[in-house]
Amino acid sequence: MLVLLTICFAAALLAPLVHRAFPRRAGTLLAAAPLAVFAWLGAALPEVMHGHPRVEAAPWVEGLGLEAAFRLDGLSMLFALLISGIGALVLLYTQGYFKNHPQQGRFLMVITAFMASMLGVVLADHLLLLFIFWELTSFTSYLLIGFNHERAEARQAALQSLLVTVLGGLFLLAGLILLAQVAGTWRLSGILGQGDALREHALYLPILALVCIGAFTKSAQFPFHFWLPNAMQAPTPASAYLHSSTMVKAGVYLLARLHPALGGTEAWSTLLTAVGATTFLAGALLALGQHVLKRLLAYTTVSALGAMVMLLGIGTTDTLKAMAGFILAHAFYKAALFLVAGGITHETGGETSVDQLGGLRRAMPFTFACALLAGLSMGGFPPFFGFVAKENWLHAIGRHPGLVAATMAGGAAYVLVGLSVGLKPFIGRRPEHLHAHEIPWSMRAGPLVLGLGSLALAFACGPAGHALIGPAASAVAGETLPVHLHLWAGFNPCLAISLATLVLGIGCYAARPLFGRAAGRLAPLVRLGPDAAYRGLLATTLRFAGWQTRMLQTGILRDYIRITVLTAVALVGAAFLHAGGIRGEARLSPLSLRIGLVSVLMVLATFTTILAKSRLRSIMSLGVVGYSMALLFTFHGAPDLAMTQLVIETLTVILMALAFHHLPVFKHGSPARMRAIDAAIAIGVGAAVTVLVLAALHVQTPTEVSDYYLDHSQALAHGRNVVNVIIVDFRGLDTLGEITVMAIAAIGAYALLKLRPGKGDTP
Amino acid sequence: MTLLPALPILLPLAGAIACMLLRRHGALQRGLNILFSVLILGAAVALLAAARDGSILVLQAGGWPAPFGISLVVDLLSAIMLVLGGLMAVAVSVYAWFDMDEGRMRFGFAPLFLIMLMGVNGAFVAGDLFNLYVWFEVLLTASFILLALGGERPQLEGSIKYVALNLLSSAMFLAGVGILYGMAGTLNMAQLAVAIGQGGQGGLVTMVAVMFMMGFGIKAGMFPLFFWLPASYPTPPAAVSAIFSGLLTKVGVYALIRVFTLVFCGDTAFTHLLILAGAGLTMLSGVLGAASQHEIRRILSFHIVSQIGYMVMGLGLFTALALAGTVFYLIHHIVVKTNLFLVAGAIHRLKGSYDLDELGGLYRERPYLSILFMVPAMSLAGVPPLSGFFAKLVLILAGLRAGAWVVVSVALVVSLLTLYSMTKIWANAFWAPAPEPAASDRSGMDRATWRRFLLPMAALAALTVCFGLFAGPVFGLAQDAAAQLMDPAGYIRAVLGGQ
Amino acid sequence: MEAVLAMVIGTLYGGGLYLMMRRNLVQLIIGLGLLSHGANLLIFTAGGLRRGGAPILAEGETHFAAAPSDPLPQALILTAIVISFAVTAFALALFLRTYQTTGTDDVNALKETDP
Amino acid sequence: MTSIILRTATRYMFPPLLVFSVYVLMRGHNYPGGGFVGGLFAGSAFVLHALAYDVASARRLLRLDPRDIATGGLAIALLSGLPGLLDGGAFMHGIWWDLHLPGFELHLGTPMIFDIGVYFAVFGVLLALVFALGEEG
Repeated sequence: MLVLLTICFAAALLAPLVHRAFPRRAGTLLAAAPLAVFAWLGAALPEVMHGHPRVEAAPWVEGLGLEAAFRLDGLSMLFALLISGIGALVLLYTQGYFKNHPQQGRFLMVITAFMASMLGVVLADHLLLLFIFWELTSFTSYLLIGFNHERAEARQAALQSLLVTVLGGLFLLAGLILLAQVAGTWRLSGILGQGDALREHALYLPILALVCIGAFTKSAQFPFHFWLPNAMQAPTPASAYLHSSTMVKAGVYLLARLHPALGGTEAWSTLLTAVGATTFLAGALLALGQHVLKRLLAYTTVSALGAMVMLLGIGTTDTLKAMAGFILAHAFYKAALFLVAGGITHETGGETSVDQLGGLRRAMPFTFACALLAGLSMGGFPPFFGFVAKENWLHAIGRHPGLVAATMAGGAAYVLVGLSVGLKPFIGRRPEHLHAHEIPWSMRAGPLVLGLGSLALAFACGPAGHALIGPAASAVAGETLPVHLHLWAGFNPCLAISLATLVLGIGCYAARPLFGRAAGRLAPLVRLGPDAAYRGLLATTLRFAGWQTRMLQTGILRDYIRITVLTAVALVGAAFLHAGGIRGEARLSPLSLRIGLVSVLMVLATFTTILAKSRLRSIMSLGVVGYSMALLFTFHGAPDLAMTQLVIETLTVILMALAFHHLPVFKHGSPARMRAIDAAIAIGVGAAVTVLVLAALHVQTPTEVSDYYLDHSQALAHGRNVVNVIIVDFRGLDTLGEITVMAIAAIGAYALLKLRPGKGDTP
Repeated sequence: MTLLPALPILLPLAGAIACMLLRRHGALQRGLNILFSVLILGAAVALLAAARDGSILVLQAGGWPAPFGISLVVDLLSAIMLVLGGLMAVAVSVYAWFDMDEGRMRFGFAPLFLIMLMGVNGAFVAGDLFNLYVWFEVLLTASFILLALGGERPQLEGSIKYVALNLLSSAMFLAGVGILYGMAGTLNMAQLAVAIGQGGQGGLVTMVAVMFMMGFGIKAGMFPLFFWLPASYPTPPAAVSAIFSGLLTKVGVYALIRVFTLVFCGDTAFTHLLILAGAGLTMLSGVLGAASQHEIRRILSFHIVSQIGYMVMGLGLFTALALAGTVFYLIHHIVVKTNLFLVAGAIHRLKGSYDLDELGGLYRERPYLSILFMVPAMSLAGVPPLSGFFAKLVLILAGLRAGAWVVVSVALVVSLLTLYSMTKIWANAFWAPAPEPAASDRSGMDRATWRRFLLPMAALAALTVCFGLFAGPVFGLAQDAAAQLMDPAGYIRAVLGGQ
Repeated sequence: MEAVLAMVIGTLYGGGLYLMMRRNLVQLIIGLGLLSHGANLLIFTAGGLRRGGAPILAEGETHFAAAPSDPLPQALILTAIVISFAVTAFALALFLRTYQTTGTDDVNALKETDP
Repeated sequence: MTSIILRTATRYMFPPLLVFSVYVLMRGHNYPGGGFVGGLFAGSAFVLHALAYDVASARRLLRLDPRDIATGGLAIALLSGLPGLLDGGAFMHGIWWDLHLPGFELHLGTPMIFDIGVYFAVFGVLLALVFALGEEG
């Protein structure tokens, strides 16, 4: 499986080159990659459907326990077949859809990369690996949604979907790490067997919540559903692929995958059923008022995803089977309808509104046929697979009145949308301005295969149930579940409900304009919706970011120094308190008059420097401080230091005088309050430093190192001036660094004064 | 081993001397700059090869035994940092070959660049605290001048803040060194570790530790000490920003790691908690700063701050895994950040601006440049399977294992905001149409030159991808380095020799 | 005696920082100068003030008769003095150049590079 | 007025200062002094000259660009670390030679050569700084 993924990613990388070499055949050529995967999966199907998953693993990052581990069981098989199969069709479709588009190569690259990532999600047997692919799908979908990047709406929608799904991804990551920690393994196959231990662990609820947030954002569950309709800014092939049949189902896949480990508790079923049912109904309701083709489809996708989560949440063996069946049915009809919608828009020169479409049956008979097949399947009309799935679903939820009512309401909306997209554009009178052609050959394979598939699966529902749905449901349930599907199950209450739903749906379809007007009236309410919350949150965050940055990064150096110094004082003070003061005996030498006098001189000179109003005075008093230092050095047996300090101080004064000669007198004063604050800070620093020095004096300095110098300077280093020997020999490396600093400081000062922007360059 | 550990210091010095003597020959200096960068990289690789098996290389300068002379010590962390420094030096010197103007070249860009590397490398190998101070001064002085070289007004303003705050940091560092010497009578870090490990000074050690935390924290750009960074990094030429962004703050982080794993690890409940808190605030504050900016290099500069938080977080958690995460993060970040600044420079070269409002249309016009931006940008944001993802993953993993919920939550939120700012640059400069369609190319380069100009960026981007795809060996290296750090006894034994 | 010197060091640090927080560039650099004096004196004091002679052997002797003052802090301070001289000189050039370019020595006016 | 006094003083001070700086350098290993102070004294001689006359005249007197002198000093210091390697020692390992010259014996070692490098580096740096600042305005 690693090989398959590598092939797909390689295909993605090569896509622009393939497109450059064969501009008209790129999609077809690239479709070879998913077709190979599809064929391989088909070959593995017999084994997998009998409960023998294919497993492989290779080490990747051993230090983290990350392995390239894959596992193909019934659930993965169902998803992988859809991803590779529909992927191939979408690539073919893209070739026609983006004919002569300059950036077709890039689109093919990204969508192929997406396909590979999605395959990775459903095949991964390692939590981290799964997460890696999961994030990759978010990222590639960002690029796909923003494909029409010169439109601001597309960029915003791309950003929105990215932020929402990645935010969820972060929750998911935390959840997965905790899950692995509790289970003691990263491998899914290992975790799934530990359901009981996991469910009783103290971290169960946090894990559940974190994982669910991740899955809900990805699968557009309420209240995170808003990004999906906005994501319709993506080109239609991407919408058909990502936003109907694959990526948005990743969340459902994940929850289903983890069902044996996390499912079956009260919390699980309450959370999933509630969120799923809300999403199901809200999506259906919101779909009613739409008139843009893709948005109609998008909202019903939201609704369908909700239904899947709801069925998963109920969690009986029957609902799990129903869910698996519904996933299959939905993938077929929804992808087909998206492709049809794309075809219509493409061939009518950009018309997207159902209300503006009509009478296209003559111009686009082929499209009409495909659309009708898929639309009827969506509506749940017999004899389509949508009907079979719906029957199965109704059977699974039994007699629960609330669920039945919800299903009927939702089902009616599906009828409306199915007919609106599958029927409405083709019948009736053609508006005069509307001109259309049939879609080109290259775009036909997708709608045809998927549309006919919706019909064919219904007649082959027995084998399909046996080979695909059963194994998938078994994997979700964690036990073997036989599935027997029938197109005709005889007269039973389910059939009656189903038919009633159809009637209701047709009624709704007839009353479609009514919904549109109602939606128009309710539009202001959208401002209270989660989409607005998202925008508000983003704006608030950015405002806060701006505020804190203005507060901190004021641009005024003095503020920076103040904050830095205050932090230092606070931290040293905290450490002092933490240490509980100073302990031990101070080693102090007796007072000496001359040193005392020099100290007083230094303090006085320092204050003169601080208070000086003129440059010259401050330079001079700084010089006095320096000369006093030299005196101190002399008193303490440091003639080298004293000499150096003396010369350096003189030279410093000369340099300062040379430089400040050009600067004006001090004219920028500060208000008294500011000066007081600064003085307080300065006193704090002075106190802190004093305390530090005093504290250091409480420790007896070991003299091993300096004794070594004193003892060996003459014998080993041939010098009697120990300080000089240290400088040029014992610690010569310091000196090497030091003269380097000097040399570059000189070069720097020189360059700074001589090199001016825009002037000549004579060094 | 009589010379090798000193080569990362001596080679740049030799190169700088050569460049200073040839200061009238701009072209020659450009070549020498690259040549010596390659040599430095070679020496670093040799050191890494020698240290890979876990042995610690020690050079006692002048042949004086430790702790009396100055020890140069190369453990795995040092070797890794040296190699990264060498790599960045090569990439940036090649970039500068194309981009640095003749005036700056003749007034010492090349020698200053090399001397800065000398200081950086010296800091990485110093086994002596005062020697570390000297190397800090070397790299700081060189960076002061590189920052101001050219004398444009923003450069000068940025330099003043940079100089003042970094000198303040040096004063704190120096005070810490003085007090530490007063307590322990030695400057050799290994012996300091022994002396302080024997205890007896208690609280004073913690106070000194805080002094070092401040000194290095300023240099690393931690909250709330990072002001100088966003004020100055966006001002000099692109090559200078790039090498700064890659290496300078990282020397601060390296120094923090060194002293807080070797010398100050007696009171971790206080010091390392402080570091951890600082890490969280640094991440958050930096990323918020970035989110509020509208100029590429400012965004990137604030992101340096934010990323420093991640690196320091590993040190604050102070477990083997967390330190491995820090090391991995360093490896990742140095490559990616340098690359982003180089790409920003290329954009500026092309469009004459760093301002997102004035940029646009690059995705349509320059697909290769787009990829070269996208790869490091997404790596920085932590998109798998690039290096940044693993770097963040390890730290988050370590944080969760250590039960540090708060800082892990912050790290997660910050990574989302990082993604936000990277997509902001992407959406505005690359995706959005150019505000004025006329100005297309100001680079003054023909196609072939432009391709060569992009070469260092492509190499660094490839490196990022490799660090992600082959994260196994890289992380293995980081783990070994972390294991060495967690066991200071090995370091002490290697330096002091079996005492 | 050390207690007195500790206070002198505190004064130098505090005074240096106070000057660095003023608005004139000249005061900024003079503050830096005080700060480096403070740091040097701190090393000198913390290293232990031994009231001995200079650590220089008289000609013909092989050992110090009485313990001289500690040579190592002296070497460190020598290095620090020279480094701070070089850095100060560079800073002078920088500030001079800034004044010439911006026409002001008011630190508060130098805020263009920040957001 | 002051300038005349200064010039006269400089004329008399200049040669002794230079000689004294070399003296301080050479005896630094055994007595107070050394490359730092020596270099500073030597530089001071030229600083004095620059103050008394002007920078241009001091530059003429020096002939070499002070940055080259500093670089040369740096090079000497760097090279002085290498002979120790030939001896099998570490970088900067000290090597000492006893030179028996007619008349007197010289005890010369690489650390002293290093100190000479320091002397020139400090000398050059000081002059580069003073000249650059002095030429402003």
